[in-house]
Amino acid sequence: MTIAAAKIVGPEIDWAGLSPLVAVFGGALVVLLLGLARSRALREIVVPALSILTLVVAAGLSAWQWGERTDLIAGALRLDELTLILTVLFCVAGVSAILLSWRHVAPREAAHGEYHALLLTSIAGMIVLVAAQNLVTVFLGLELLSIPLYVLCATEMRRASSLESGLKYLVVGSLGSATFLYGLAFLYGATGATDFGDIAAALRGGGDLLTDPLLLTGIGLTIVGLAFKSSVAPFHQWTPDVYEGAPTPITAFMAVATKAAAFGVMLRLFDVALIDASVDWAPPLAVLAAVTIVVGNVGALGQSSLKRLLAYSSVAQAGYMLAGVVVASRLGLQATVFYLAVYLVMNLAAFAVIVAREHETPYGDDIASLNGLGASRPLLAWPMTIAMLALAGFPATAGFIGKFYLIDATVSNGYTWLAVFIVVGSMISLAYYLRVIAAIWMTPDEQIAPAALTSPDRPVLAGGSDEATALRGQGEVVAVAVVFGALTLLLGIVPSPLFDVVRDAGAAVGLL
Amino acid sequence: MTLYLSILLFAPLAFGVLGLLAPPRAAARVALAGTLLTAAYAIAFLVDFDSSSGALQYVTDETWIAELGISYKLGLDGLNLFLVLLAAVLWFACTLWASMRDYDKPRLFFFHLALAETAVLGALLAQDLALFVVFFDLMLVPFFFLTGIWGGAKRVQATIKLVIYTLVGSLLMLTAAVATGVLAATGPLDLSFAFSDLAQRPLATTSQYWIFLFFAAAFLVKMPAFPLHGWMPDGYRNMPLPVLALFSAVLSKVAAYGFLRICLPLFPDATSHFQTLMLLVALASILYGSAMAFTTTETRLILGYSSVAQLGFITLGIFALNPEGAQGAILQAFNHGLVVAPAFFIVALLAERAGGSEDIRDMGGIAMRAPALATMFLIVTFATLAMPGSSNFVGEFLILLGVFKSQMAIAIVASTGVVLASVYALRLFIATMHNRTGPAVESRELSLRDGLVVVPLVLAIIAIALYPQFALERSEKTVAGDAAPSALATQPGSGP
Amino acid sequence: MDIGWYLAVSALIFTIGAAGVLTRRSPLVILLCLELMLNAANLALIAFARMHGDPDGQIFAIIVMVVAACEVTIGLGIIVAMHRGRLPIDVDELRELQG
Amino acid sequence: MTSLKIFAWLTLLAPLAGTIAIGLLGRRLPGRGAGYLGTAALALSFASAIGALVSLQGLGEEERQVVAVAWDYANTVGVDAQLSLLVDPLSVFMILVVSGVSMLIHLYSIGYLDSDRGYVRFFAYLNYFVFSMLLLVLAGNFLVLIIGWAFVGAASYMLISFWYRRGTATRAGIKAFVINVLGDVGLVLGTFFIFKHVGTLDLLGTFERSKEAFEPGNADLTAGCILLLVGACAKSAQIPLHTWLPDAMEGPTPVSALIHAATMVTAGVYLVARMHPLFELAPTAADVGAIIGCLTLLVAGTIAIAVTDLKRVIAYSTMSQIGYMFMAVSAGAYAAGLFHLMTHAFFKALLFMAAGSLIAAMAGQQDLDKMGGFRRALPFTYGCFAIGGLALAGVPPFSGFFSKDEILLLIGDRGGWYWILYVAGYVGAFLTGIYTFRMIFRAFFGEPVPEARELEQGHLHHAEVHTNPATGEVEDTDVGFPGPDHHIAEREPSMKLAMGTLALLAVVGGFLQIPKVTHVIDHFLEPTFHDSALYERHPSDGMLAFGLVLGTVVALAGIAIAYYVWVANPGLSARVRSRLAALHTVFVNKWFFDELIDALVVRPSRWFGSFAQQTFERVVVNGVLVGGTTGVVKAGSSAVRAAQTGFLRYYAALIVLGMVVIGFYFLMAA
Repeated sequence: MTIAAAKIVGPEIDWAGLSPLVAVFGGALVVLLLGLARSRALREIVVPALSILTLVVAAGLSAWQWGERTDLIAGALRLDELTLILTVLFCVAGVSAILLSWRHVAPREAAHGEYHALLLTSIAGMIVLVAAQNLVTVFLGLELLSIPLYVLCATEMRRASSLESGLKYLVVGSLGSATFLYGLAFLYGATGATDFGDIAAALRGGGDLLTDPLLLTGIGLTIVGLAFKSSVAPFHQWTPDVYEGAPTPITAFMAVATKAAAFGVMLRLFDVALIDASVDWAPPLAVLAAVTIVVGNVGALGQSSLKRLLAYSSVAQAGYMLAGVVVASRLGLQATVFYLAVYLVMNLAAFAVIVAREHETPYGDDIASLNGLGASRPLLAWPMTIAMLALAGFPATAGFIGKFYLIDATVSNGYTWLAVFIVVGSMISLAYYLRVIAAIWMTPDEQIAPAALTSPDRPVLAGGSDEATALRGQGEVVAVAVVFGALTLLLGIVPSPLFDVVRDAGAAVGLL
Repeated sequence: MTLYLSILLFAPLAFGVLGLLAPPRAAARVALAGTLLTAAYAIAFLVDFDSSSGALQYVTDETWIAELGISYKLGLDGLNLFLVLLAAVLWFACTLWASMRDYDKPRLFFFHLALAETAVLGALLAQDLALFVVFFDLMLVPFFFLTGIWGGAKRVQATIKLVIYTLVGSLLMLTAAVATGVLAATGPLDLSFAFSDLAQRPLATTSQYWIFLFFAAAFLVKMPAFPLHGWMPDGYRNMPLPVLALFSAVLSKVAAYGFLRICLPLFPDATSHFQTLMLLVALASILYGSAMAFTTTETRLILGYSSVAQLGFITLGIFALNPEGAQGAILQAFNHGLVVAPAFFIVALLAERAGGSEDIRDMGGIAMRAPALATMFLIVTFATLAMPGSSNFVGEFLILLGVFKSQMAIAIVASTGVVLASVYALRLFIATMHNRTGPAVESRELSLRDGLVVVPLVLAIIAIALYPQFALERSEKTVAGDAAPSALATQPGSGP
Repeated sequence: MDIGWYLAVSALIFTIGAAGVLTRRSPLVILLCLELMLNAANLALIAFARMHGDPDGQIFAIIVMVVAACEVTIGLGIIVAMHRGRLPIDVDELRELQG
Repeated sequence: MTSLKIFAWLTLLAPLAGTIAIGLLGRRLPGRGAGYLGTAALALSFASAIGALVSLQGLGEEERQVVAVAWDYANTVGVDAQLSLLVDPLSVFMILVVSGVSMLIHLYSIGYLDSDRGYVRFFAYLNYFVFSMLLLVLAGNFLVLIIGWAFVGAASYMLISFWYRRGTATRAGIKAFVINVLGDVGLVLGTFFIFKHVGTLDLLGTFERSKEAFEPGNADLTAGCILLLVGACAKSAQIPLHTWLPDAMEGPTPVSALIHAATMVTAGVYLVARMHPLFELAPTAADVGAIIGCLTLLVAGTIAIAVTDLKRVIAYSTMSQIGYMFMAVSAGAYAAGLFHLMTHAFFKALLFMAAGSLIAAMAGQQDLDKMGGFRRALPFTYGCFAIGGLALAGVPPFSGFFSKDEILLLIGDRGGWYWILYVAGYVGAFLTGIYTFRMIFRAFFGEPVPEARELEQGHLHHAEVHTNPATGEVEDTDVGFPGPDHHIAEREPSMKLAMGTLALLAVVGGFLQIPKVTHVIDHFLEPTFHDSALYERHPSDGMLAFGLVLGTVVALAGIAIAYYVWVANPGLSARVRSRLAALHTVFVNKWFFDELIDALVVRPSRWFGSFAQQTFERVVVNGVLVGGTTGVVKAGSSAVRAAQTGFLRYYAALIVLGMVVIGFYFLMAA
């Protein structure tokens, strides 16, 4: 016991590693303050621009940190390629969400400052979540992610359904969180550790621990919590309602980012902390995956609201990705991450088109809003078409490669039956994806009387108040659609770059 | 390591994109140039092809997606040489046909047409299982749009039915393909889908079985074969004509080709295990297709169901599992494509003359004022019913001989299909060309414009009828040589 | 004293909370019940911390409290917004989104 | 050798060239140009056939089997199909008959179809037919044989439905074609059976290897030969595949003369003769053939007595005569059978031509009941008809007498159960006498009908409204009926010339093979049949004499009865008919073969078709396979969406439920 030993050593903090997170938080604060400014220009132009800048910087910093594999803040967070690639995905999702809401009514109603600050905070929460390797940080990240989203869903305060979705999300979400927390508590109780490494170590040793009811119940409740966040059946039911009710840009953001975050933490939790208990959690997870695939695809049939349709499709996609988690192998992890990226690209393209059409037509997000799009707006028609083909898993699109990779992973780990489920799901999904394409190219656009645009009996979901219809020429939305449409195609033909990134992520987690 | 095949493969698409950028009026001409170039290039391959070797020629082999072990490998041999030729030539013919009629959004139309050609050529040339799957599914996209946008009255339902039907098969095939690669691989690192590698790594018999069945499902739907032809009637009714001609003439053959290229070499055990089953399916297709063909009155469906029967013969030949059968199947695939396309064109011309009706009850007596058209149709008809002297007969002769050697009873039953064919083919000819003139019929002679498309094809039919050896000697080495699929060799009573 | 008792109590509280969420129609009460559930978890955490004799659990519990507070605040905010929007404060009335 | 090959190819290709030439520039040819062109092509063909004959005789006995190969047709994986001709006495004999008779019939047609709108098309088809027939008889390879076999079928189809606006014509055409395709299939399958053992498609090769490939009575060989017989029966209208031939009379009369009397229908006989090495190794099959021939000649004979359509009577007599030939070649009397084939070609073609002239005088009317008394109106036609009739009935010294009697003689000589055939043959001869002269007496004797009277005044009768004699429906006058005005031998030199020549041949044709005197045919064909065990036979003189006498008596008796019934006391036939009503019904309805086939084959397949069309397609293919799956999916969809009630607490409940279930699962696992 020397003096040196007695000296208190504060945790040494790797600021470089934290930089993306710090950037986002900082950006959030700045934006929040700027939001108070009086000048309209400052609020409506600078604030979004600044948020975008923040995210771009964060993404840049993550790219800069590429290759680092260290623990941050006394092992509370883990900095590795998995964290970084997901961070980049969140930033991309955030940027496009902001672009989509540029002229949207939601930020107007809930002042720009708050709107964007909340968005950034939620992103920060996601980063924390996927970086977390400690039960405490996991929960913290989860809530940091969720709470702002509850609000964001309800930002269109003049629209009842927006509020409704907000409240539903809040209640059901908190229920999920509570369950999750309870599960974490049991895990802690069973293993006596909150740190993933220690948990893994505890499990690695004890044979009888693997059958400890405490642990198993913990795992079970944790699964429920995460299943809820990643909208896995039967915990998916909030998804369609919330997706439909929330402002479309937020829906887009939730669809891609929340899912990525949830799967990120799943991968880390199951493939690092609980990897040795995989015999316990893999079978039920596999069943959940199968159920989800079926429920999601079947539910999407015959939906007339595009947002709802995509909500169900996102449920189905969650099922596909869950299959990647189930196999508990590096290949599975890589496939999942790969699919997450692809999924983000496909969906952003689709949602961008929906946003655009909500502004242009009185049909809101109804599938009818796409009629005759091929003739009138090729720049929107092509991205939507490509997105749908990709979601359905047609070749020469990213979706095909993603599915190929997932099936590869499942089959090579002896889950062929799950692969068959994926395929069957895709078969069913054709029915509704093709319906969308048919609407775009093969259904003539019955001319909308200009009067209809302002008619009082316009569907309440028509993208908000009257000034929404005044909005025209939404270059940034089209840009988002085109960029991600092109990306979908590109990744389908030259996927290798993405593969390299994903391989690093797999190596970082380092199983098998 | 050559670029030749890549050029052949992507020339149509390149021109298609060019057409998209060109002014609408020029789109057709650009597409036409593209297909013409491709056809010429394909013929050049035919000339240059070395028929003394059964191995792959003009091989292109590049890694595409290393992580998935997918390589961009193309090659030409006796199995696909003539199908490639068929595709290239018929695409030119159909583009020519289309270019002389006007479709709205012409740029889009010809773009999709070109994309379709690239996809089909890709599926035919691919020497990597994954690549084959990619192109095989890709084929569907342009046909989906071509039918859905420019099709007939009930086009949308028809298209969706068609695509779902066929893609169901394709997705099963996707699983099977991945499984093939993964199960054959000794570890996650040396994953490979190249046919050559897969042939070296035989699968366990049990996994061969279900994989074979998945592939079979995909191919039988695409053909279509009884009883998986549910999409066919609506699809055929609603496709725009040149598209229909291509679909029936070329795409069905890609499916048949798939059996030869994939199932026989890669899953020999399963192939011989399911031989009888497949033969029975083929037999059912022959009888059912023929029966439908001589009861339905819609010209398109008569040809459609006749194709079902013809494809049944081709399948029969493939699953005779001996060189005779395989040779016959390959030849017959080429013949049927060459015959059914002009048949569809002529039927369309007849519909134009029968006041737009495509029902044989509204036709008749056209031969009087249109002797040339009648002659063309007569030749096509005789070829369709595989009259001896036509190359189709040589094909069916070899097919039946092959089946006769492996399963005599089935061959004898199948031969009744030949008789039935004569019934429906002649019925179609007589009902349209002979008998009393139909109510709304005004007979016109074959116009120069249409003759430009039909006559060369008919001449080609006659040429191949005079010298089928031309085709046979080029495929012989691949089928009977040492490069032959193992399933062909394993059969008793195969070859001399 | 056996850890089992603590767990029993926490489980009881958790169940009560869950039951409340299921039975009550007022969002306010539902929020309270959610609080109950979180606190049940807290109790378990602290008990475990005591059992293992390391502070992580207690830290966890404190953090959870903070989070819980945030959740409620947000919840109240949304309810107020709904009240302003003349919307019924009854979760069973919120059925515009369905199907 | 080479000259022989050249002549053979020339014989074969001349008609093909004719077809193409007529087809391409026929419309530009003036007037009857197409006819002359076609006839010229045939004349060339005939000339080169004679050339072939000469150069063949120039060769030594044993090398009179020459194979001329053009190119590999389908020579792959052990299937050695070459485009090869086999030139030997048999094929040369056949090409002589075919090209010769065809040439005369072309000549006849120049006049007969003069006013038909399909004039050019007719000669294109006719030349094409001759080409096909020559290909058939010259084939040196099974595949080529099958090709020729099918080509003649196609040509016959095209010519039967030549007047394609007639429903009756097109129906008859498709009937003939389908039955012929059935024959083709039989031929193909037979080939398979044989190829399976000998491993070659070349005819000579097959014959050589068959010796060691098959022990006598080999099952596969018997099956193969019987299948070959199926092909032969379909082509030669033998029972039970004969029903197309009478309907085929829908075609123009020259077609009936050429295809359905002289040449194509005898292809079956040629086939059996050609395949004699195989049939001698499979005696069962040979006997089947003989029996079929015997049955056919009796059945056809009885029908011919009952039917009243002039052309159909001749058609049935053709069937019956071919029955003789079939019986002959199957029983090993090759030369006799082929001899009868030749003589029959002469007198039957002649009869049809005369009938054509007669029908023309009747303005397309073919019913014997409406004819009568043309003796003075059409003296030349009458003469020809009489000569043909005498030859057919087998009255010495006309050609039919010698050929028919040689057949029966040799069959009788086989002894054993062949005696039945021998007797049946003479019964048939008796029937032949009756029905032949029934025609002649009813058409040319008795009270002249109005048409005949009109003609005697030198004016040719015209129907004011042209109707289809078969159905009575009004003809489509812009195309597709025998033409507005029509031509009779008396006024058409070309027809006269053709008929005259054939009449001459019908008279003298028999002298080639007078028992004990001349054996031209025997010696000529010897090289082809050198390996036959049955070829050289010498029946006893007593039997020969008996046969000659019996043949003469039977024939004359038949004629006498015909005279007694239809000339001496008219009305007797009606009484006989009423007496034997049942028998008459059977005969006049052609022994109900059509009805039988309809019930056994046509109806079932129609039913199957409509079943597939109406029921199966809807219920199974679209109902179960498509509707079923989509139904399940749709049900699931509605279930999922029903669960999506929108009730917040409901969702919570489900979550809790799921939680409980999963927790429970894990507790179980523990």
